[in-house]
Amino acid sequence: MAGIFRRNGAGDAPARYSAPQLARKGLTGEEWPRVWRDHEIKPAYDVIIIGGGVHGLATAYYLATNHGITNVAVLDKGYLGGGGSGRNTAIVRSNYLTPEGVAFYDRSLSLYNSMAADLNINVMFSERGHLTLAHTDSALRTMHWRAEVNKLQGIDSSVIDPDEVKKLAPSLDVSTHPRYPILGALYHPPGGIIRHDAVVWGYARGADHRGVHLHQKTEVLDILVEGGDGPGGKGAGGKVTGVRTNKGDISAPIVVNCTAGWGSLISNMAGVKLPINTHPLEAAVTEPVKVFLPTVVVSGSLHVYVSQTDRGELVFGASVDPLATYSMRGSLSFTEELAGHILELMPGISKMRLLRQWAGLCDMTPDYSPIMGFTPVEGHLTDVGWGTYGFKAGPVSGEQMAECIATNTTPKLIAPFALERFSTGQLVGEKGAAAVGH
Amino acid sequence: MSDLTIQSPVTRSYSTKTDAAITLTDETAQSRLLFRAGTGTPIRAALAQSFGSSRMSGDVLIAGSRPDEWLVLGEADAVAAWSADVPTEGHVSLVDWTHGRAQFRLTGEPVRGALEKVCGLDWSNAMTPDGAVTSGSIAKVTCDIIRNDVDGVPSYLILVDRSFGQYLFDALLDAGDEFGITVG
Amino acid sequence: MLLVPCPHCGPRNQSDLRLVGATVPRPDPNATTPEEWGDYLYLRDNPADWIEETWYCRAGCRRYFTLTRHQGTNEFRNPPMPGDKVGTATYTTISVGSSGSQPGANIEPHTTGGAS
Amino acid sequence: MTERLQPQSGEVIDRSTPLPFVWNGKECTGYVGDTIASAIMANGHRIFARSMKYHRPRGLLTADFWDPNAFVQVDDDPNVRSGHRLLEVGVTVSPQNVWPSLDVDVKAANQLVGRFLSPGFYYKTFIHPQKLWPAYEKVLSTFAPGGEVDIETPLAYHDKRYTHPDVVVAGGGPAGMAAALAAAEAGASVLLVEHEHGLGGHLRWGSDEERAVAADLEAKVRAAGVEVLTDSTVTGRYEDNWVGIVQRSHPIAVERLIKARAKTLVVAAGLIERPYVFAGNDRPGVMLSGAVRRLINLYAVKPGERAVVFSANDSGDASVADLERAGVEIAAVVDGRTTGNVIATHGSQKAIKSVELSGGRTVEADLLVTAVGWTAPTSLLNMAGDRPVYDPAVARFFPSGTPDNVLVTGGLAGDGTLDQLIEHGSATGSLAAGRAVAIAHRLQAATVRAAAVEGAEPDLAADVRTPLGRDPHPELFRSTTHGIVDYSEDVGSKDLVSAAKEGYDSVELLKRYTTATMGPAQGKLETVNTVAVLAEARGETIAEVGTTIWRPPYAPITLGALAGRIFEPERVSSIHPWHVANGAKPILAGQWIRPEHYGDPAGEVTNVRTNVGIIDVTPLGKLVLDGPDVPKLLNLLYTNSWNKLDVGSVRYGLMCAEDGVVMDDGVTGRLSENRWLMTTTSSGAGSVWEWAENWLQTAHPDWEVFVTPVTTAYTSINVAGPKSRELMSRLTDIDLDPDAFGYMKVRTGEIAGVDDCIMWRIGFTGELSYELHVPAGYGLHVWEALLEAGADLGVAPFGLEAQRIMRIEKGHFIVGQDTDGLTKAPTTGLQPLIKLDKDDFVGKPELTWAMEQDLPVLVSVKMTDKTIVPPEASQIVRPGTNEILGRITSSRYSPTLGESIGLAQVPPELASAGSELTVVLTSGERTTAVVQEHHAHFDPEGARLRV
Repeated sequence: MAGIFRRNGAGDAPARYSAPQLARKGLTGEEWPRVWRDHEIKPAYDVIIIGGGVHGLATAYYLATNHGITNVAVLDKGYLGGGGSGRNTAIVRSNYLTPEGVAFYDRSLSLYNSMAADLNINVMFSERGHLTLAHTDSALRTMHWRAEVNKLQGIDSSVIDPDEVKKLAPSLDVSTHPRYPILGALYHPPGGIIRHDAVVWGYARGADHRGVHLHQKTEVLDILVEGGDGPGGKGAGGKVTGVRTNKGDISAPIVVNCTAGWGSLISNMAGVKLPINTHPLEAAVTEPVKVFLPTVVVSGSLHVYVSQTDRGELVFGASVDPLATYSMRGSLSFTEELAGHILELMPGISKMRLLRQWAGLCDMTPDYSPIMGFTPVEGHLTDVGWGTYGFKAGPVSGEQMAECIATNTTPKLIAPFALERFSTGQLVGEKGAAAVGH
Repeated sequence: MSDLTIQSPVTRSYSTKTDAAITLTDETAQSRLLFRAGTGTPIRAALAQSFGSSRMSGDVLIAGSRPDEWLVLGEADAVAAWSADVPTEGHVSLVDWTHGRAQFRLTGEPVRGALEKVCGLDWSNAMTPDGAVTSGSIAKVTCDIIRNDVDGVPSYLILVDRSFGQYLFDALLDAGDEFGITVG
Repeated sequence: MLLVPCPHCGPRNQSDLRLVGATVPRPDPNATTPEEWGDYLYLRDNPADWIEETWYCRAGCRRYFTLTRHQGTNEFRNPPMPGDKVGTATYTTISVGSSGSQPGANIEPHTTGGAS
Repeated sequence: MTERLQPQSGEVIDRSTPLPFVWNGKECTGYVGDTIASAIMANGHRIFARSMKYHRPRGLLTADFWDPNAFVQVDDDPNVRSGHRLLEVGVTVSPQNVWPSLDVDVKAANQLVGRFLSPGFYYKTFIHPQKLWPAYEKVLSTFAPGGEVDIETPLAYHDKRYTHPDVVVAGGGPAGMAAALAAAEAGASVLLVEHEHGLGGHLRWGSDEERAVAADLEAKVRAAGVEVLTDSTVTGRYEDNWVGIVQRSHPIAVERLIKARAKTLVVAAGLIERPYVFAGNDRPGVMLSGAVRRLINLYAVKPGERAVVFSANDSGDASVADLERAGVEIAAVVDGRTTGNVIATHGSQKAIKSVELSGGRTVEADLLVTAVGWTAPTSLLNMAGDRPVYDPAVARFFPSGTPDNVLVTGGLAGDGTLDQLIEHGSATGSLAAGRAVAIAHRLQAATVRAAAVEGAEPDLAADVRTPLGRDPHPELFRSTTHGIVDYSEDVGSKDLVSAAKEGYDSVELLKRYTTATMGPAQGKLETVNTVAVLAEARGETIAEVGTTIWRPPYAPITLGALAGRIFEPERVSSIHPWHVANGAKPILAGQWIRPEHYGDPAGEVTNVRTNVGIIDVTPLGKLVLDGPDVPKLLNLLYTNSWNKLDVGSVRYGLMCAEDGVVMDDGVTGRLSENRWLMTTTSSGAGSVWEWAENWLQTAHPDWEVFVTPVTTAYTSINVAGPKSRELMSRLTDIDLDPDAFGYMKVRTGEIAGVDDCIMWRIGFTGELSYELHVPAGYGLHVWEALLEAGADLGVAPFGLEAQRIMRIEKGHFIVGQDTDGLTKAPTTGLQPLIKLDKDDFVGKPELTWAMEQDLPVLVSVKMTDKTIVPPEASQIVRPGTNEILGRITSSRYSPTLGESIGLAQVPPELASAGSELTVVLTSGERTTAVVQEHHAHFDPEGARLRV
């Protein structure tokens, strides 16, 4: 199949980012070249990727880099990284509950680890350790479960006691607190945070310079399918021929859905119905203060996770809003619950001020695991249904989806996430530990 | 069992003041009956109270607490007397709710202010007039609430799962503190 | 805090209710196929549009009922508050409770999905 | 030099009450009524902070809440807006972001390398060698701006309030006050919220006449019964006019969050003065006209000695008059409405020495006042769905459309004379009150408990207001030079231009790349200039570029205020006081506080196995089911059959969801023909109730069943052990003879003098046992009676831990521990309880298929090494590999058997008795376990239960 793919004209060599370059440009006042370029939309591409977030851009990047497939367009209805990629809380980790999840996210973490060098951009990966607190016996049991599964997969993960928790995060109240005592925590040293926007820009820049076309403000209105058994020739048995956009029709034999928040609506355009409900996930950030919280802290029972950026802001997240909706308005109750819960954990920070709140959309599947790979419509592939885990999975998803497209076979790492599992009952067990999965 | 008294879930002791604007009374020792009745059952006529409202019938208070549910409250003898001859034919369920619920009464002019600290319902006279019956979350626990003014002074009966009794009692005292509250 | 028009209690804060989910008919349990049953368990319409869904008035009347909500704007048909949503003429179209209809008259029996 | 002026006619300071305080280590004195900033200025200090990136000295710019340069630490309170916070006696105020001091700042060396700190410089460096990034990161994080949090800060009293006013007015300037007054006069309940410490808006620092108008309005507002909150901010407008207000002035709470369900919201937030971009615009001594007017008129502070004023509007002109009156020499007035312009300031880092004007003129001055226009703070309108539109003729954004329950007045709506503003505000208040009437009518009519409403619903009042005009204003954003755009983030116009050229050329990308508008002022000062610079770089208009959407909150809120009282309900049984008095170790189970043990769980087990023990199991979920159709309901909810359960008998049931996954289990007894008592797991009590109601109400509304939760109506006590019959016989007249009251039977009667008790013969422990359900008001009495009556039998309480051990000894599983979110019923080994011949039950199709599948199997195991107890969740692997096959779900050391036992989920091929399992311990070492023939390790025949 790789034979059908063509190369776009390769771009100019990208400007290298380095301290000497920075110094030279600083002294000479010379400008940096554009990070990515604007192109006319071609009438046809080999692969069209819908969604210019980390998943879509990584898929394009790895298609070009690993498989030499460059006649690729990434379409985004807004700007690059404007969806979930720019709205998440930038936490990465690999201490999942299931072997499938662990193997997958571990690969993602290793790609994040080498990303700065691979993409020649400092993505500020801060490997600062990740603590998941347990307040009840059963939560502690789940932490043990995760730790044991992780260890068998070679992941650095263990359950630690409250004294060790206190050493790692002194602001936590580990006293025999009456309501939510900290009984222990799952400690995952390789977890951390990363500059999420830089990841997007890095992939965009890398893809652009390998010839991929990035088209912003290009909204897909329909996916064109022929020969299917549904209305308009769409649906199972059909074959993708291209997309209709607000800027006209574009032909392509392969159309990949890499969207979040609109994942089910996009695949519906091809006649593929997905088991997805869309829920907002809210996040918030405080004003900056001097750095005092060195690790990422998560509490499943209290539905909160928090980390402090190098700029000194605390970044908070919670679990998804139970109301299925596409509305991204922030809610007051989210910030109230969040503050109440964070002060249970860290009563000393009551004078910090919440600065801004926002929401993103999460496509939730019944087992909190993604839907990846082929669909009943030939040429329509999905990389959707990421729920709250999408950002963490960006690099590996791109790598695996690229392989899936280029080889026309499902790579082993993503085989558990096939759409068919919902009719065969082979759900992935990640839901068990996913009350708050950050 | 005549020498037994119903133990209250409120087991801490509190000092009382005489000049407080709000009085919180523990009425758990009263009797409570819960009726549920299908459409067309004769007891509906006997209860004769629509959802959301209440009335005194002799010495008992009859409240329409859900679309198909009624509460009858009062001193044990009065409740027993009232219920002695109600018709229970048809699809009817009668559960003695005396032990299932703690019952508190908040009385005083500023009670609305205290309730507004712990409950998101609208306590204005238009939305919650005397006699109104509703349920809602007070300090994050679901309660049945009946407005039952005493001599023109705003007064609310609050019924909660017995096991939350102490917790809710403390939350109500805390809410009333800024207005002056005492345990009656 | 969305105001949800409970047909029995009246408009209530969203936190007093629980969204059960989109209303899906239950297949005949003795004649269904794994595919059909899988669809019943997992497949939901997820439009950015009007959707029929079941709510449970947890802190109020404890009734389950069906409401129609717009998943894009969170507007309910039978809006409890006029004019909240921009660009939609919501106020004059439908009224709640004031036209002689009994509370609860618009409830339809239905079957719920497998979520618990 | 700045200094305190002679008394000013409108000053808000009380000179009779001096307040000593410390600023930057120096003793100072201010007055009651001073803001911290005005007091610092009055003590002769002009430098408040150093900038985030370049560490340049900064002075006051706006002298109000939004001042980006005036963040200070006040005792343990970081990031205090000194331009807003009132001075309190004895506080220690410190500058932030300075090291080692405000005067000597080592990090200011960053200025020297400023040309290399281009936007996004972080992204372009520290890439190689990658191993060093953590070290770089450590250094960079010491540059984090902001104050310091003392993590030992005690949690102060915070609380919240809900309110349901007819009208909330956000903003207490002339238009806001007029709106509040008109609404109140129309009969509405009104909450007027003002961000500043007093009502009046810009009139507060205006002329005597203006202040007289404000005072008159305020008096009327208060007389009309409007609830006025000052030093309070409407922080957000959420769906259905849910309005968040933070009240900083409450007498007993540090900050109070008010949640108002406003029938209508009037937004009268006024305008925020916009800074001007030019070289040296961040040098101390550059101030906005509003800042100098506040300092002079409210606080009697002289802001400088010799001023240049760059004025393009009335505010600038008025500042000239104020400065003259304050004795500040006016070196030049430059008119921005004609061709005048400011090019740059010159001087030292810490002060202006001269101002370079257009036309090549340079004027000596220590103060430059700019008045170049306004930002419309449309945050609340954004939150209501409005997308404001830019009007180039007026150089600001205007609302384009709000919902009917949100109205706009004052400067956000347009311009006018004071009379016109008041008139518009007044009309807005009347309209808001009129609409509130219609909305209230609808709410009241729809609410079942509400008082009856008369008449038809009124129409929503039409908007017949005369719109405010728009005064032309020149578009002044940037001079011919480059300067700072975002003071908090230290982002200059040059940075924005180069970022846009690099490709970050949409507002959102630019914002993220440069961090412009991301700082503490959240764009209140910077947004319009950012957009203007981008528009210039792109060669487009501001309208074409658009603006960013302001997100809540309007002003930052402390976490303490958002949390309020932290309500975390907890529940206890009637016996709880006894548990506390008798040394029970508490354990949290959901919302319940329960005894885990009373000191010696193994001893408690032994006592149950040899004598008799009692356990408080009140949290066990209990539902009364009434009606002729109860068997139908049970048949639907449980997998087994309920057609033939006699009155007086109980039966165990397994409950699954529609996907066949186990969701609950419990025992249900038939008390009489039509009354049943169902028990659920403790954690399932609420959800099983809602589950049953769901099926009854939606699928089978014709079934005659009422479900009533009675979990805490009864105190539940399990009396277990070989001597339990003897004990019970001393307290009840119920015939306990095994023939009369056998295993799995239920009786009702009197226990310890308490009527209407329910007693059934079942138990989790495997011993002869009676589960008592006693009316809860007598629960403690019965508990104490049991202890007293059984003293000679060795009766003792036991806790959850002993029960856990005994249930593992008996091989009983716990839903949610031995099962998980994917465990289908056949895994539990209870296939005989899955009656596929029933017409229907929840999950039937799924379980029909599951019976044919190779599912994991729950088995009982013994460790080969009797002393090793593998932690619960230890993994079972294929020998010699890391391939996970299953896990130990429960494990304990059995004091009864003297060995380590457990339950495990294993694949079918390892489920037969005698199979050896390889178990990985936490240490990584491996041990083995052997699958047992029976689930029960102890008394597999159940003889002890049935005696």
